[in-house]
Order: sequence, then C-alpha cells, then structure tokens
Amino acid sequence: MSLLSRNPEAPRSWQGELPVFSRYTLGLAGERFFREIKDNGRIMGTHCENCDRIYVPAAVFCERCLSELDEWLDVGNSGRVYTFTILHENYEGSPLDQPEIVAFIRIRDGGLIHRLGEIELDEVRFDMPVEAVFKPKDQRAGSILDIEYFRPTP
Amino acid sequence: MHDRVAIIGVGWSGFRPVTPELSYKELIYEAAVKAYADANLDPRKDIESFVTVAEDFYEGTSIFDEYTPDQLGAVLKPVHTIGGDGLHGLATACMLILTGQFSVVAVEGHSKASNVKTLPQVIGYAQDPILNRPLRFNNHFIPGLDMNRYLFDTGTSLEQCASVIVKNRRNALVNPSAPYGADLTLEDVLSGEPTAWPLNSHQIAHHADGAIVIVLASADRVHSFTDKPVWVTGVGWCNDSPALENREWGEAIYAREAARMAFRQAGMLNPGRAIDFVEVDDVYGYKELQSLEAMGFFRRGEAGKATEEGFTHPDGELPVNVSGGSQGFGDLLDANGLARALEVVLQLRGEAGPRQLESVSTGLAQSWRGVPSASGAVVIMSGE
Amino acid sequence: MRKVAVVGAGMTKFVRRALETGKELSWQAARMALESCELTIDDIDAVCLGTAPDSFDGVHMNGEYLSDGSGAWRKPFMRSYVGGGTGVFVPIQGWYHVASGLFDIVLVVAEEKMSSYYPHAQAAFLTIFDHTTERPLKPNLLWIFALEMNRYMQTYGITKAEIAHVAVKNKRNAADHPCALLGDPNLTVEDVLNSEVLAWPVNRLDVSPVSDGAVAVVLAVEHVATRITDKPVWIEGVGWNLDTAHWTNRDLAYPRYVEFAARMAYEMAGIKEPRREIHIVEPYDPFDYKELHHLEGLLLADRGKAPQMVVDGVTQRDGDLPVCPSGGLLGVGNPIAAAGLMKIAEIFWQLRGEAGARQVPGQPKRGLAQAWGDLMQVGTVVIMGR
Amino acid sequence: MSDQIAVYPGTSLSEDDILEGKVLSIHDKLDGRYAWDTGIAIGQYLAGLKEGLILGAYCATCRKTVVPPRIVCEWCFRPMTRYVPLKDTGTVNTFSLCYVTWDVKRIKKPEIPAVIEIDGASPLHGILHKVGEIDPSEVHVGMRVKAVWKPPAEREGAITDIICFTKLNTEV
Repeated sequence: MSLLSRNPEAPRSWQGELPVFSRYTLGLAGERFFREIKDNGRIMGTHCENCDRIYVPAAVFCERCLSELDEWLDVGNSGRVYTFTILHENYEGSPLDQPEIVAFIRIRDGGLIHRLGEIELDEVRFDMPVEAVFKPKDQRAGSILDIEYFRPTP
Repeated sequence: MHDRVAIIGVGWSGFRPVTPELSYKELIYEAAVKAYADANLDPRKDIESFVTVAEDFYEGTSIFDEYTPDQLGAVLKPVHTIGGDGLHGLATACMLILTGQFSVVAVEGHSKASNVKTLPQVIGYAQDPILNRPLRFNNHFIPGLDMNRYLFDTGTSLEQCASVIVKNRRNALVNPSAPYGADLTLEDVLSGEPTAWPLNSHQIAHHADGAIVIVLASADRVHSFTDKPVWVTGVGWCNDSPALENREWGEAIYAREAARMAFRQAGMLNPGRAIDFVEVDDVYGYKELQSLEAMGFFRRGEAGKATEEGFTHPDGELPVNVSGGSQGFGDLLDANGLARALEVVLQLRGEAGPRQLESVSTGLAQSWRGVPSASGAVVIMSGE
Repeated sequence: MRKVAVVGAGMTKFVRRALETGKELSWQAARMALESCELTIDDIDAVCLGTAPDSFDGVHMNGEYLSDGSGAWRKPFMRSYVGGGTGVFVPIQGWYHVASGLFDIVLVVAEEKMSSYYPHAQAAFLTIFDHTTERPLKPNLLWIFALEMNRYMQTYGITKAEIAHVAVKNKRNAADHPCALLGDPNLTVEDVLNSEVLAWPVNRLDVSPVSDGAVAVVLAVEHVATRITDKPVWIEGVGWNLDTAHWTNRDLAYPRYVEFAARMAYEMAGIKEPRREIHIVEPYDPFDYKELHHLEGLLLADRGKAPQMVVDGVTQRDGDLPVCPSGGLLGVGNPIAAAGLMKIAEIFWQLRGEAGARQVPGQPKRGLAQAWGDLMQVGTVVIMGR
Repeated sequence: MSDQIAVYPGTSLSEDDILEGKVLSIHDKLDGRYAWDTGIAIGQYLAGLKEGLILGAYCATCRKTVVPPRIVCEWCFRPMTRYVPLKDTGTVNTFSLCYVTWDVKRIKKPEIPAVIEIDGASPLHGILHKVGEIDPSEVHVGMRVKAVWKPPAEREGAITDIICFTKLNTEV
C-alpha cells in the first residue's frame, strides 16, 4: 500500500486533548423548571393541549406537534419506577465501591432519570411508587442535583 | 433522475482492537484503495462525490470533515460529512445518485476508537448537559435501563440474551476480519462482571479500529465497472426522541420506523419472507433481539427463543450476524453500519468464504448510533 | 430532475448569549418556518439539521441532542456538516432529500449556540488544526484569517482601507435587520481601521461577532410547492467542493474550491454569464476580506478586483450588484451554521419582495448564497430564483 | 427578516445576568484525551524533526515534493514515491502579527504565525510555524528564513523541536 518505509524508531503516537469548556444556560423552560425545584421544592410539567400530553420535566415545546407550551402545572414530587438498572461503574468507567440504583421515574407522560436511595438493591420493583428527596433549600443551586435521590414512598 | 443504485465496490482495513501501525488517514487510504480496485475505477476520474460519516469528539478534532478528502482521492470534489452512522451515509449516497446529478459516489466510515483514551467521558458528553450529565452516571446506565424494561415487557431471559453473544462470537471465529471470535458457553457469558445490571461486561461489544469504503453507482453506469453489482433496494432511517424522559424505554422505535421506510421502498409486503439474512445492531447483546422484533422479523418477545432454538444461526432460517456482528468484529462507532453493509455485500456476491450462506439473494443491514441516541438506519440490498 | 422550492423561512434573533437552549432555538426557528407557509410538523417528511462543531454547543453528537427541537421526532433525520460551509450546505442536503424523490417536504434547520463554549468560543478553534503537526504551535482562528488576508492583500496590492468598506457596508445594512446583533448605521472606514488590532492585518471590526441563533427553511417538491404558496423560490443550482486539508500546500490568495462549487451550481442553473444573471449575492463574510475573496471565487469579480467594486458602491443595496443586503455575518451575527442559512432566508425574502427596509430595488429575480469553511477549504453555493 | 413577521424570538442575556445569578447556569468540561497513532508518514516526519531534519515526500507522477510527508498523493491518488530530506530554510509565504493567544488572552508582544515555503519542496508548499527572534516590523512576505532548532537533547520528535523560523543572515 505504502511505498514509504516505516521507521520503527519513530514516535508511535502523539498525545493531546480536545479542550471543551462549557457553560450552559438552562433555557426558557429549564430556567423556570429548576427555579421551582430550587425555591419551592416542586416538580413542574407543561401540558400540550394539542396532543394531550403532560411533559415532565416542563418543556416549552411539544416534540410531537411543536406547539408552544405555556400551561404549567405542579405534577407532584412522586412517580413510579418505570425501569431501573444497577450501575457498577462510574462516569469514567472505573468500578464503583458501592453499586448504585439508577431509575427512570415515570411522572405523568414524562419523568426523570435519577438515583434511588433508602432502598436495598434487591428491593427495587417495576412500577414501585417513589418520591423525590430534595437537598435542604439553602444547598439547592438550581440543578437536577437539587434532588438527592428518589426513595420508596412510605 | 436515476432510478436504481448499486454497490460496485467495497474495501476495508483494520477491524482490530488497535491499529498502531497506521494513522487514521492511512487506515482510510488502505480501505479506499481496496474499494476502488474492487470497483475497477480511478477515484480522481470516476467518482463524482464523496460522503463521510464522523463525529468530532471521536476524532479529537473539531470540524473533522476538513481531514476527509486527501486519503479518499476526493480533493476538489463535492465532499460532505454526515454526523450519522455509516448507513446514514450510504442512504445519503443513494439520494445523491437518485437526484440524477451524480452517477458514482463513495461513502467512507471509520473508527480509531483505540486512540481515544477517555472514551466513556467523551460519550458522556453526549448526555443532556442539563438533565442527565450532572448526575455523572456511566453511559451504560442507558442500555441498562432499556434492557431491563425490554426483559420485563417481553419476558425475554438473560440466557436468551447471552445466547446472542455465544452465537455471534462463534460466528466471528470463521470471519478472518473479526478479532473477537470466541467459543463461549452461556455460563461464560452470564458470569461477566456486572456493569449496569441486567447488562454485564460480556454483553457489551469491545471497541475496534477499522475503516470501510463503499462505492455506489447509478444503474446506467454499473456495468461499466462491475459484473457483480449489489443493488440497494431500500433505505430508511429514523429518530425517536433524544430525550431520555420522552423516549419509549424497552423499544427500538427508530429501528421499527427505519425498517418500515426501507421495506416500503423495496416494495416488500412480507419482509420476513423476502429477506434471506440480516446484519443488525448487537453492540449490546439484547439489542439484536430488540431490533429484530422492532423490524418485524419476530413478534415481540419471540426473538430470544428463536435464537436459543437456532433460528438465527448461520444454518437457521434467518441467519443473523453471520459476520459475528459488533460482538465479533468490534464496536466500530459510526462505522458499524458500514461493517454490516459490507458483510451483506460479500454474502450476496458469494465472497464470504467459510461463512458463506447458501442461496441468498436479499439481505438487510441495520444500525443504531449508540448511547445515548435513539437514532438508526436500515439498508436493504439485493443481488438481483 | 425534480424541481425543489423554498416555501417558508424563519429565524431567531442572533444574540451574544441566548437564554434559550440549542433545542429551544432550533424549535423557535422551525416553528416560525412552518407557520410562515401554514404547514404543521405532520406535513414534514424528513428533517435536515446543520450545526458546526460540537465544541460550541458543548454536546457530543449534537445533532442527536437537537433533533427534538428541530422537529425530527419519529422522522428521518440527518445532520450534515462541512464546517463553516454548513449553513449553506444544509439546504443542499434538503435539496437532495427532495430531488432524489424520497421526500416531498423537508424541514431544514441550522443552529449554533456558541456562547456555551466558555469563556470564549474562539478557543474551540485550536482543535480544527492538525493534532500532531500544527496544534502544538497553539494556533487560533485569527491566524488562518490573518494569514489568508495578508496573502490576498500582498498578491493583489489591496489595502486595509479598501477591505474595511465591506465591514462598513454590512454593519450599516444590518441596522435594518430586526435580528441583527451588530447593526450600526453610522460606522465609518476610520472606525474599522482604528479598532483594536487583533492579528495584523485583522482588526476587531473586520471580524463578525460570536453569536447564538437558529434559522429554518421549508423545502418542497414542485407540485407541492405550488400548492403551498404562489411565491415559491426555486433552488436552481447547488454546488459544493472541498479542497485538500494540506492548506499550507496551496495558494491562499484565491479560493479555487469556491470557484469549483460555483461552477457546479452555475451549470446546474444553466447560468453562462453570472455577472449578468445573478442579481443579489450573499457571500460568506465572517471577516470583511472574505466577502471580496468570495466574490472573486464566485466569478462575480476579476481576481483582485472585488475591492474596487465595494469602494465604488457597486455592492451597495442600491448598487448594480447588491452584496450582503442582509448585513451579513459582520452585521447580523455569526452563529456559524445558522449564519449561512440566514443568507438563504435573506435571498428567499428578497426574491419574494418581503425584505422590508432591506428590500433591494428592481425586483431581483435571481440570488446566490455562499458559505465557506474548514481550513480555508470548502465552498458551498446555492442559487435561487423566482 | 420578512415583513410578514412581527416578532422574532431569541432572549439576549448579558454576562452579568449569568455571573450575578439572575439566570441559572451549569458548568462542565470535557475530559477528552487522545493518543493519535502517527502512522508511517507522520511518524517518519517526527523522527526527522528529532534529528534536526524537515522531511518531505515526492510524487513521481505529479513531480511534486510536498511537506509534511504523506503516503498518498492527494492529486493523482498514487502512492508517494519516496521521502525527500528538505532544507531547514525557506521563504515567508504569508504571516500575521497576532496579539491574541489561542484562548483569547491579549499579549503585548505579538506572536508571528507564518506559512513558510520550505526550500526543496515544490513552490507554494510549506508548513505552518512561527517567525521569531526578530523585530516584528521587519517581517515581510518573501523574507528568507531559517529554522531555529532546540538543542538535540531537548528534541522530542515534535513540530515544536523547531522553536521558530528567523531571518536568514544572507539576506541583505
């Protein structure tokens, strides 16, 4: 293929990075959605009248019909475990000391991805009711991490 | 407007866990030279447009399309890049030819996954930066959630998922291009390290490096290059919601809709009968079952049983991933679809060597873009 | 070949920092484009998205992330990119979707949220250079523009003052654009020449601003387009071309890849004398000299002669060949992919006589939009007519 | 704009809106680290730099010598014929005086990026590098320059083994 010769002494690889530093605004919907979590400990959704769906987390548009959504509602702080997994690796791919339970918690027609707490690994069930546990108000910053985890509804 | 499109040449290189002897450009060049020799053409003279598939973060280069033309013989030609799977690229090449503007178009896809030292973090940067990424979950949580719901909804067992792995890695033993061939038992697979239960480490394809180039031509030009064209009779692609909060967990909607589009184009009323063999997404073992069902080859919940019973084995009624699939040839990132298309081409031409299927005339390739996407494509090819 | 028309367009304001997420910007533009031609998302057969490097939005596989905002839910969806050329490429992508016969109506969206790269989007450009042979020198985006501009000036004996006329014209034009970030009706050549030297010969006001924004257009096949609107704007020709990545192995004084792309588009449109047959041009103007460079590559000016055209006022809105009547990237803003598609929207509105305060006189019949990108390497061209 | 449209969306924020917390935001950064295989041609190029040599490659079909070397000629798509040792002198094809670093910090003394046409390569064939050890006002297109190498012990097989190019003394 190549007429040029390989030099076995040549540097094999060149090391480098792709520096990406990001700052995200939360958007029209996110700004209000996360303010409600931060200030009031409330999970909000928006209703699409056209499709009769309630988006959680609140969205400013319906992905199905592209209508603008301006009907906001408090959807409560609980939902049901729609599906779950027991995660044994961290973000970087190394083993976790303690495996954690990650779930998609169905709330209305949407839901939230989050971890489950106050529950043993073998106790999680499909459709199990769970509720959000918020950080203390003074520690909330307006992010998904303002919810510490979801736990079984007592 | 051209009415039919055929694949007239294929070339590939790599398909190994690491390829330290070649730069990505040289890896692509090797695949291109083979494809052009196979198609019996000179790219500088004969190929009118080029399509590549790539994503910047996999390459470690922004605006990576800059670096695509030289090693393809594509300099000063209409070249563009699709941020998609190789099958999206193949569909794009078909569209370019169908406009009537171009007669011969080449598609390229590659993986240099071994050059990415922080692949989990790179893929993690595809998670929604506001809703999901701050949680810092390993990317496998997504197939973990999806697999668990799929098992729950369909009654598919872990053993059935493991039987996909056993089959595909065994298939890979007779594919000289596949580095991950292995003779495993169900127990071997089931005893993998837990990763995102019910997903374990042996159900996740290992990454590999490789490059694939495919040359396509319009019907009126095909026979000036080759006497063994493989016709593209249907292409389809589709996205479900990218939002983890809105998608259908446990279902491969993207595969269902992409297949419907492709079947419609191919005029197939009964794809199960019309298609002799398929190469489908198996980056996670359960995906093979889920995708087969989504495309309608099996009713929901029946693909696992069929796999156990040998229906999808090379000598079964619907051979699936005879190549060894991504489990066997490795996860080639966005080149996965082209690797599957390559196998379909080789089988239809009767050039698949020891794994050659008997009397096959129509095959299907399907792919998924991987975590966290809900995006996939389907291409149907026929030797006739 | 199936005839394809632009039938609707929409865009957000171009702003330095948007509150909206990239998804929301895409959605706003998409919804406006649909409303402008009284269609709904159900009418759309497929979606094409353009967004340039993922580094800006700060999302890997950014096309997937933006797909719901772009209206791609359960639809065939693809993202194309050719660096800075993407904004004028994505309507070409839409064109081949329709011209192929696979789809009748396609939504085309272009988005860029550059403010997500923090603190400054410019730094993202380090990584467009070759990782082994160039990046260790810590290059930045200004380098390539400054190197190209200097080579262009040296080759043809062009002055900075001549080039500054472009910035003045475009920023003044942009004062009439309701989405513009940097419109300035009173800007002078002296202002440009006296602005901060960033990378000689490039001064601050020679450069377009980092911006956030999105633009969308709707494309339809002939028989559908004529039902949707009585003022379809036809895509008469498209062209694109990519030169070698070895940019230090070729002469930067002339963009031959733009010429190749233009020739492809002219041939498809049946244009033999572009200088007579093209009535409005929106060439890519991320830096002021680029507009001139591109007018030459498009064969609308002789090599080295474009500067005289701008100095003589030929390229003013009421001149013989209006160039960037929108205000261009220099004036409206430069959210990379969105900026290119803005040029398509501008030609669409101009040819329909809907450009309001920016309307070019004389009922222009045919316009051309062009973008450029990568390592001074890619040209993308669309010719539209009514 | 269209005169058919009355209102355009898009909400502009100031930096202070975000810094003062009037608007919420999230920071993140990519941990993207790579080890790119150098391969045949660039591997040899780097090995040459370590020895104080700039290598090119010759295409017998196009009769062209290019730099850096590559295994295929992008013009004729034939394999490159052989490596060619080039001189470490050249001519400034174009340059800039840049007062901004890659990460947008202002500097007083400009960096001088330039395309240097390398002696021994075909006309217009050069590399990106920097001009240095010179008063910036002296730099001009067409200037003859010579590589300033790091001491051999400090070279690592990188483009930065050349510190910069500086004025060739023979120029009057």
